[in-house]
Amino acid sequence: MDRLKVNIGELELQNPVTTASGTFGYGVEYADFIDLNRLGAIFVKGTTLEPRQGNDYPRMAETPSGMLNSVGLQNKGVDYFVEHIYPGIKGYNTCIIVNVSGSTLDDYVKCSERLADLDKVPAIELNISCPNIKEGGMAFGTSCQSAANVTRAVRNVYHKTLIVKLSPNVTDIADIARAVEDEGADSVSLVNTFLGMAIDAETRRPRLSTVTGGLSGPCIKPIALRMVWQVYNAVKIPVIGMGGISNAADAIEFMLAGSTAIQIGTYNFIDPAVSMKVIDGITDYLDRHNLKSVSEIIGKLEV
Amino acid sequence: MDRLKVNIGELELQNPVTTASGTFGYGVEYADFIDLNRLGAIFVKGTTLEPRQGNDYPRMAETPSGMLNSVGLQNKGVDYFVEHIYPGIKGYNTCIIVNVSGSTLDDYVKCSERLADLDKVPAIELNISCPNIKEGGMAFGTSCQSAANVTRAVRNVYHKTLIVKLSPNVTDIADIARAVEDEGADSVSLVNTFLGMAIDAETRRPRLSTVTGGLSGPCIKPIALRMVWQVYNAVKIPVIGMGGISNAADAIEFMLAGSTAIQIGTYNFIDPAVSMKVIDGITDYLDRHNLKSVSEIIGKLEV
Amino acid sequence: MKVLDFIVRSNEPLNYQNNLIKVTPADNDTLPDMFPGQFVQVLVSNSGNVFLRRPISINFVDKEKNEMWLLIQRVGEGTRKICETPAGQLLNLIFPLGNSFTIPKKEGKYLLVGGGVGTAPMLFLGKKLNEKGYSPEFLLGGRSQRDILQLSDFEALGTVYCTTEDGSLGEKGFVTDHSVLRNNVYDFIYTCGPKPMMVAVARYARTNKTGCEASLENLMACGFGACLCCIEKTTRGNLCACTDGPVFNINELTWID
Amino acid sequence: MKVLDFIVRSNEPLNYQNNLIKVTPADNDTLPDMFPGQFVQVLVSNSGNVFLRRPISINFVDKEKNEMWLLIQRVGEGTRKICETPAGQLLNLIFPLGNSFTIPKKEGKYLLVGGGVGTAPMLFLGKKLNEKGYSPEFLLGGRSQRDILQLSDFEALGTVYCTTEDGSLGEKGFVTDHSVLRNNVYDFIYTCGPKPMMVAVARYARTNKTGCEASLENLMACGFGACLCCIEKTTRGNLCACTDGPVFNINELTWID
Ligand SMILES: Cc1cc2nc3c(=O)[nH]c(=O)nc-3n(C[C@H](O)[C@H](O)[C@H](O)COP(=O)(O)OP(=O)(O)OC[C@H]3O[C@@H](n4cnc5c(N)ncnc54)[C@H](O)[C@@H]3O)c2cc1C
Ligand SMILES: Cc1cc2nc3c(=O)[nH]c(=O)nc-3n(C[C@H](O)[C@H](O)[C@H](O)COP(=O)(O)OP(=O)(O)OC[C@H]3O[C@@H](n4cnc5c(N)ncnc54)[C@H](O)[C@@H]3O)c2cc1C
Ligand SMILES: Cc1cc2nc3c(=O)[nH]c(=O)nc-3n(C[C@H](O)[C@H](O)[C@H](O)COP(=O)(O)O)c2cc1C
Ligand SMILES: Cc1cc2nc3c(=O)[nH]c(=O)nc-3n(C[C@H](O)[C@H](O)[C@H](O)COP(=O)(O)O)c2cc1C
Ligand code: FES
Ligand code: FES
Repeated sequence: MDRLKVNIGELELQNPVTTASGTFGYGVEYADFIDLNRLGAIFVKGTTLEPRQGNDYPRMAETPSGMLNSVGLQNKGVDYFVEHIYPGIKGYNTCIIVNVSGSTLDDYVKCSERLADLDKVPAIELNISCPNIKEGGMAFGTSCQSAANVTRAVRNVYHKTLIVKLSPNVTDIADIARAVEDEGADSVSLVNTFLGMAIDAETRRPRLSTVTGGLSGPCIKPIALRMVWQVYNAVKIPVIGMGGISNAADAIEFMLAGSTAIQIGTYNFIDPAVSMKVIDGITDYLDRHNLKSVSEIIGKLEV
Repeated sequence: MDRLKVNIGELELQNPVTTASGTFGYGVEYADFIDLNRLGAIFVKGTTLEPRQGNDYPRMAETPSGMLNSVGLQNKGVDYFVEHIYPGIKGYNTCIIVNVSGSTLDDYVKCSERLADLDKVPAIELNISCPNIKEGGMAFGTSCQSAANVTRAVRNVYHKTLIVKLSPNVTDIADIARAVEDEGADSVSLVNTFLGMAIDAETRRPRLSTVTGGLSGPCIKPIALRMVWQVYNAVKIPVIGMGGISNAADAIEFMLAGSTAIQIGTYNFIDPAVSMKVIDGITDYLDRHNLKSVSEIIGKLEV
Repeated sequence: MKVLDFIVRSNEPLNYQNNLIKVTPADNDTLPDMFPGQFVQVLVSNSGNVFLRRPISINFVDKEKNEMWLLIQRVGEGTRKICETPAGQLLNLIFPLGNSFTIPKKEGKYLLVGGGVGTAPMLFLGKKLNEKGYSPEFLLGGRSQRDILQLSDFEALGTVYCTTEDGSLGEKGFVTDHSVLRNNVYDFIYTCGPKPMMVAVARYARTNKTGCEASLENLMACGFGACLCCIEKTTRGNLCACTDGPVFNINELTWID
Repeated sequence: MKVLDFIVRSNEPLNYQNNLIKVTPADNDTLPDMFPGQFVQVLVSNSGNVFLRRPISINFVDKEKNEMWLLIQRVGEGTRKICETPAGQLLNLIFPLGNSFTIPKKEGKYLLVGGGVGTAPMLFLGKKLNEKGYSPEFLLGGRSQRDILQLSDFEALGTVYCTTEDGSLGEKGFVTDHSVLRNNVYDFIYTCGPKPMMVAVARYARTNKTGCEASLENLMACGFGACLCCIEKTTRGNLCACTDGPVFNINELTWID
């Protein structure tokens, strides 16, 4: 299985197939469906310094080939994670990567510091792109300046692999990617959800309690793929691509466009075993195309 | 039928249902399917100063609930339009609005001047958001400065109703809308297509000759709707909304979010008679909800 | 929990808007133990407009035939397309999902109140109570006679009371108007149906100091606790209707008042 | 051009990957005049992955029965789902679309060359030539015997030559290897099939100074001239394969060389 191995910063993933934060709980939710230890990595739920109740119901609206969510980072806070959740999941034979979210720069820094001590958390993903919280969140990810600031601050205190997750709600995502690369990020992951909205024509009301929410699923794939391609051509650090991946062909497209690893998010809800099928599908693809390893696909789009 | 009337600048449209540029040819392509005279307006094909061959084949890729195109403004130029096409369509009993595209500021100005003389073209739509041409196009629509510049230049020579069509590929579309409003645009229309990409995993090649293209169809609806809502709350001029509209409920959602009129694009390919169904559906909605006129829905989202 | 293909054994319209679909595992696997109140997530693979799975209660489990029943009301594209699946075709389900109604330890006076398609889980629950040797009573409500579903199945399990809004069957009015509620004191009430009905039933229960569980139909994306979209605000904070529910004790719910 | 619901009268698999679907207008309208080379745009309403319509040639028009035939090869989700439409169900079509093959004014030696499912429009064309009193000859190619479709229908209209890559029917090889091409001089050749085949046929025609028309299968979004996605680079500039085509005289095409 060495042919599937990829590296992100100091991490070696057994394969490029990982699951996206906020769509995969802490992994345990999927333990009945798949062998978690086969995953390249698990990006666990968005974690904040303080506990958060999240937004009001309704938090979800179905859209053509996708969905909007406005969960708003419901989680019990980093202390609870460290004390109560981490012990239960640290035995997984895959990388546990924590998605760190916040409202202020200080939140990010403190939360990251707290996670730095955890042996079995070899990396964090800095979520500067959550569209569902009132303060901070996406705002950090929509200007080079603020993206650079938060990356620099966290880089100062966090010395393991630092992945920064980018927002697609920007004019030039490559610019932002370069800004966080310059501040020492080991990798960028993209995309987070697109800011969207749904209305119930009959009641004249928004379908989400928060009016707007984050769009994910196959509908966003073409835009996400384009952004991965742009970012891959702009930075030297490895790119982790995502946005609407629902099968192995999608995953390979993201890798051809320059993703060293990929994340599967929303489609886990439709098929909780999709990640296993994607791993198998990539192996099958390598076989059919007589390729030795995934490095022969990453960024190998023929333009 | 007065209850469906809406005003855009100096224009009075008999109803808010219009068809989007580049998806409706010059109207004649649909003459077999619908009564063109029932439309609120027809936004005809993107027209440039000089003839353009457009991009190479393939120009199209299907995506989840949508499609990418990279037609690249194939058209015979404004002179040909004025001399050969306009005479054939000026008899329509609906507004003919020409979509003006260009690579340089001068292109836009000259093309608009040429159209200003046409009696039966009461308005133009300035396309500063086409992602499919190498120079100009979308670049004009992604910064406030350049959007303002081209609007000002055209406003100086064009004294009928001026609609500026915005690009969704920006961090803050409301900012751009305010910038063109400040320069005297009578209305903004949004959204143009999202820059996207598709790859054939088997051949490892992009599906479009131009690598990237413009994404349209129901997949973009949630993002487009959010942008319309943001722009409606930012400007005083009427907003023309579009992006994935495929039925009357979609149209009403765009109107609730603040669209005075709506455009239907890609869905005309799936159902060439969809525009008529949307007009009928809006009337039916007004009846069911005991509303006197569409003004009781425009911007009336209850948040 | 499993993701599994089921074969549709039969699919019968019960009235103008409800179908009863009986399914069995395509690989002939024996159905696992399942409990009343639990639900399945149905994949809708024959529609261009449906993306997410649709949650549907387990209406009944026929152990002998290794069949599970789904009672479905066509309210939109998803339920319509599920109802269009003919016998012999496959339905992909994630199952069994959610918690379940509390089965009392000893005999008592138990009332199962269902409105519209909310009667679906009540048949399975009635069966379980019946198997325990209890004598459940059923109170079923609908707009009209034709909206009262599976009446004879319910009658086989216990006494059935009905209300219809037009009076075409049983007493005229809403379930909570039925005289049986005035003339009896129950030990426990179970309810599932439209929100306004459940609110009324819950208030009745609270007024009468009767224990009561309600099964909620919150919007769901995953159905198994991964997305946090289906939350219900409770006295214990935001809980997932799909894993902590769909069955909640009314004392935990905040929407009764 | 019209958008119309058709009822599927019959849907028969012809082999492992091709179905013949016969449809008639659902409203019993009489089919309008249609011409060989024209096509329809089929709405795929039973799939979550197909958004655009799928272009399919008119395989045959049975005036008496008011039926149109569609010959479909399952290559992806769209064609697969179309082939899953059972008799009695509806297919929504936009039709008739495109130009058509040129019907010669007088008798001559005409060869109709089809490869794979590219034989679809050739049946209708053969019928028209036959009705004119001409004696069209057919050259059909496929990978194997089972890939040669509607053989008896073709034989009813004229002489049929076959090639198969494995030699299981007719001569072994590609259509352009067939001896009939060496031993005859044709007045006009019509062709439809995979691009490499059409290139070979067109080169043969050009070498022999024989007139030739080819029917192209460019990717299409609308099918009726509105989107400009289906363009073919020709000696007359970029033309729409859906309205200026799908039939082009090979002299206009740039891909022969
Ligand atoms: C735990 C659970 C058990 C259920 N059991 C059954 C059952 O046994 N039989 C049955 O017929 N239905 C049941 N439902 C409701 C069923 O899931 C919805 O009716 C269905 O999802 C609607 O999908 P649609 O595509 O047909 O309608 P849509 O087009 O999605 O919506 C049509 C209408 O239904 C409403 N709706 C959509 N989704 C839900 C939902 N999850 N819950 C409630 N309303 C919704 C929408 O707001 C809209 O008003 C259950 C729901 C839950 C959560
Ligand atoms: C004018 C015209 C007439 C046609 N007549 C017939 C016919 O009579 N019978 C028949 O079976 N097919 C015909 N085709 C081809 C048919 O349209 C495609 O096979 C079909 O669109 C593929 O859709 P899909 O969803 O099954 O495959 P997809 O999943 O979309 O694609 C599967 C494969 O088919 C290729 N493909 C997709 N669309 C087309 C297309 N429009 N043309 C060629 N290849 C395509 C893809 O590149 C891919 O390799 C015709 C095409 C045109 C343009
Ligand atoms: C319900 C839900 C919750 C999410 N929560 C988070 C989160 O906490 N942190 C984060 O960085 N991204 C979050 N995301 C975004 C996903 O990780 C992913 O970036 C996005 O959904 C795009 O991928 P997909 O199309 O495969 O889902 C969430 C997405 C969904 C659908
Ligand atoms: C094939 C195609 C060609 C288009 N050409 C133009 C154009 O020339 N000028 C323009 O302003 N927009 C053009 N557009 C964008 C549409 O007018 C519209 O903004 C977009 O498609 C979103 O609406 P929809 O989702 O309803 O299609 C084109 C879109 C498509 C699909
Ligand atoms: S539906 Fe996803 S957590 Fe309940
Ligand atoms: S397919 Fe749209 S113009 Fe030909």
